[in-house]
Amino acid sequence: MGEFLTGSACFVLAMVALGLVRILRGPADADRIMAPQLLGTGGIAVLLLLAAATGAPAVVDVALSLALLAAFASVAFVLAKGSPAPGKADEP
Amino acid sequence: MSLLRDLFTVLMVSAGGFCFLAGTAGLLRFPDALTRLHALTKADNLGLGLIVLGLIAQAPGPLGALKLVAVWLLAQLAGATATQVLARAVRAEGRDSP
Amino acid sequence: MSAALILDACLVLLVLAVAVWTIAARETFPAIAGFVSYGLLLAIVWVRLSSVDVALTEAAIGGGATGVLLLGAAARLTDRAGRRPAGIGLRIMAGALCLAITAALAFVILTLPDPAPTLAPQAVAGLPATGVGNPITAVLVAYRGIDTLLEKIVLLLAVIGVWCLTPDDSWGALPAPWGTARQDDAIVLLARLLAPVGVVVGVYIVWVGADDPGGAFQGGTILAAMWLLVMMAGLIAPLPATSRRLRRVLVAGPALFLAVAFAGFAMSGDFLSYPPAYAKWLIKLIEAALTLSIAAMVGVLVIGPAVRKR
Amino acid sequence: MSVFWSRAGCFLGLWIILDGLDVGGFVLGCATALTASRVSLRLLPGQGWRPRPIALALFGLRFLRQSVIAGADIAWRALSPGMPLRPGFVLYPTRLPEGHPRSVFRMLASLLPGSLPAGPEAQGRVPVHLLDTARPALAELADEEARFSHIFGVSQADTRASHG
Repeated sequence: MGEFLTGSACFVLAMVALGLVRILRGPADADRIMAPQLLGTGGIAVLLLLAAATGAPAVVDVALSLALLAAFASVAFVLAKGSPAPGKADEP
Repeated sequence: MSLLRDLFTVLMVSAGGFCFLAGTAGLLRFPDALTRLHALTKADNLGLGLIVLGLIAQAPGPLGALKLVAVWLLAQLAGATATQVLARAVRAEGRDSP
Repeated sequence: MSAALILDACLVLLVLAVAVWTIAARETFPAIAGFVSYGLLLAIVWVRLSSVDVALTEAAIGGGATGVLLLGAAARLTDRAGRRPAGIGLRIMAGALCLAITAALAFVILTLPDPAPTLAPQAVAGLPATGVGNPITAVLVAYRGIDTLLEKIVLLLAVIGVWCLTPDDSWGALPAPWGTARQDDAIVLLARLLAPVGVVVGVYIVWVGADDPGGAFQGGTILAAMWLLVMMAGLIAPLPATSRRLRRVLVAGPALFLAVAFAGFAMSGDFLSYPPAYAKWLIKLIEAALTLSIAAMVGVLVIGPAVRKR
Repeated sequence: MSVFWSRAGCFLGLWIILDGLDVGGFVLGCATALTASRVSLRLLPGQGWRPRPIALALFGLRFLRQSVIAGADIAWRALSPGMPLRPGFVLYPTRLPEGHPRSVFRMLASLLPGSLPAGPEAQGRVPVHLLDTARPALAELADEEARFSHIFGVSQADTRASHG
């Protein structure tokens, strides 16, 4: 069972890697802001599979932290794209 | 009983892996950022759900299984929020740039 | 064993590829997207290296604070410094320096004896005296407590450094790192629902750190991320540098740590030595106070100083 | 007050799921649950929503089914050689009151098959991005909205009337 679960983790990681290549290539930033979302979902899946494969329950806590913060990076990216930069009023 | 349980895990985790495959295929093939966003969030969310379902059968106890469900629920909430926020940002950028 | 080997190979290739891509990216925003991805991948790498404590730190920091911190820095940089590219001489110097550091690190790692020298058996052997079950927490708060204490004081100095960047006429003003003009109600709903859940998860990560992977830094960073999320949603205002409450929380952890360290003279005859009977509870008390201080420190560092008023 | 205690109970449940049933941890768990409940009540005051438990469970099941359909729908479109896509926007006139009900519904709608609320709404019309404009998306969304408002006890008002 452990071998199968590790293999599945490997497969999901490979899929995430392919998707990440597409997303980071852009060309617009609209694609790149999806990177944290892709890695969030995929990373949680990989970590849960690894936790079950190696029987390490503490790894589930890593997945839990990642799930809790999964939307945080997306929100930060969107706010940074959408809002005017601080101090912009300084410039003449 | 153990065999049946393992079979269930293999089936569900494989189905989850297939969803990640489909999501990546969508990311690579779909024509614009908004359609790619559909592929990313919906297929990967289902993939994670199926993998969690498969792993619940291997969980050490009821609390371990519920913890997996908690992780999945948090990921769903994050996915549902990020999708909308990203969609809005993608549209805003599309309008700004010629 | 083979599946694990393939997984590790994939992971190494992916991490290297994303690292190179991040360095090669010419613009700030793609580079930050690459760096955040890199951080999330590192969490998986640490799990594969059986360092779950570090993986938790990486997930909490990389998933939370890093992105916001870098985006804020990028926004300030483009404003202040303009978009003037660095000269060729500076680039060659920076490249040479990076190369030298990489070569030195590689040399050290490749010349390590096999097996590498380790203090792990001693660390585990001393655990009963501390009363905690996680050797990493024991190292951080007991064996090498002085390092952790000084590290927190360095963080405090960093906070003071950030505050020093406030323009004179804005001292006491609210930092406003995010535009509040256009609020997305999806972000607001997320903050309302997620923040209380994050409080439970953050405290749990600290609590579980006594015996399993986790601890004050990881939990504190999660709490900081929740504080930042609620501020990003515009539900609460950031605290100004003059806020007494904020300052008290910032100082609480290091101050308690220092007080216990000096009390060590009276209780067991040395600086930073815990009497064995109370060691476990003293360590937990210090961790609790440190958690709040770390959450406040990370939050303040990410928000940055107040900018000039219009 | 009862809202406070029911939320604290939920957070204590989450603590037990995370930490297990351990005596020392339970005390801290109670304190944490009370703190989390206070934070929650400050961020999201009780709205007087009275979801019906059984209906809520059924809605959850239906929601699960929808998210399976949504994923399968994407998988089919992404993997079929012809890639059947007819992307486009529709404006969906929601009848839910502004504020939380509308936000929560939009969040659920973002997980429905083929549709994705995108962009700021204007006069109660939510722009929804569709993968396939040939689907009767407006009717499907209206159907979901009716179920949603029934289960959460939110009245669907005519938005034009409520503005007036």
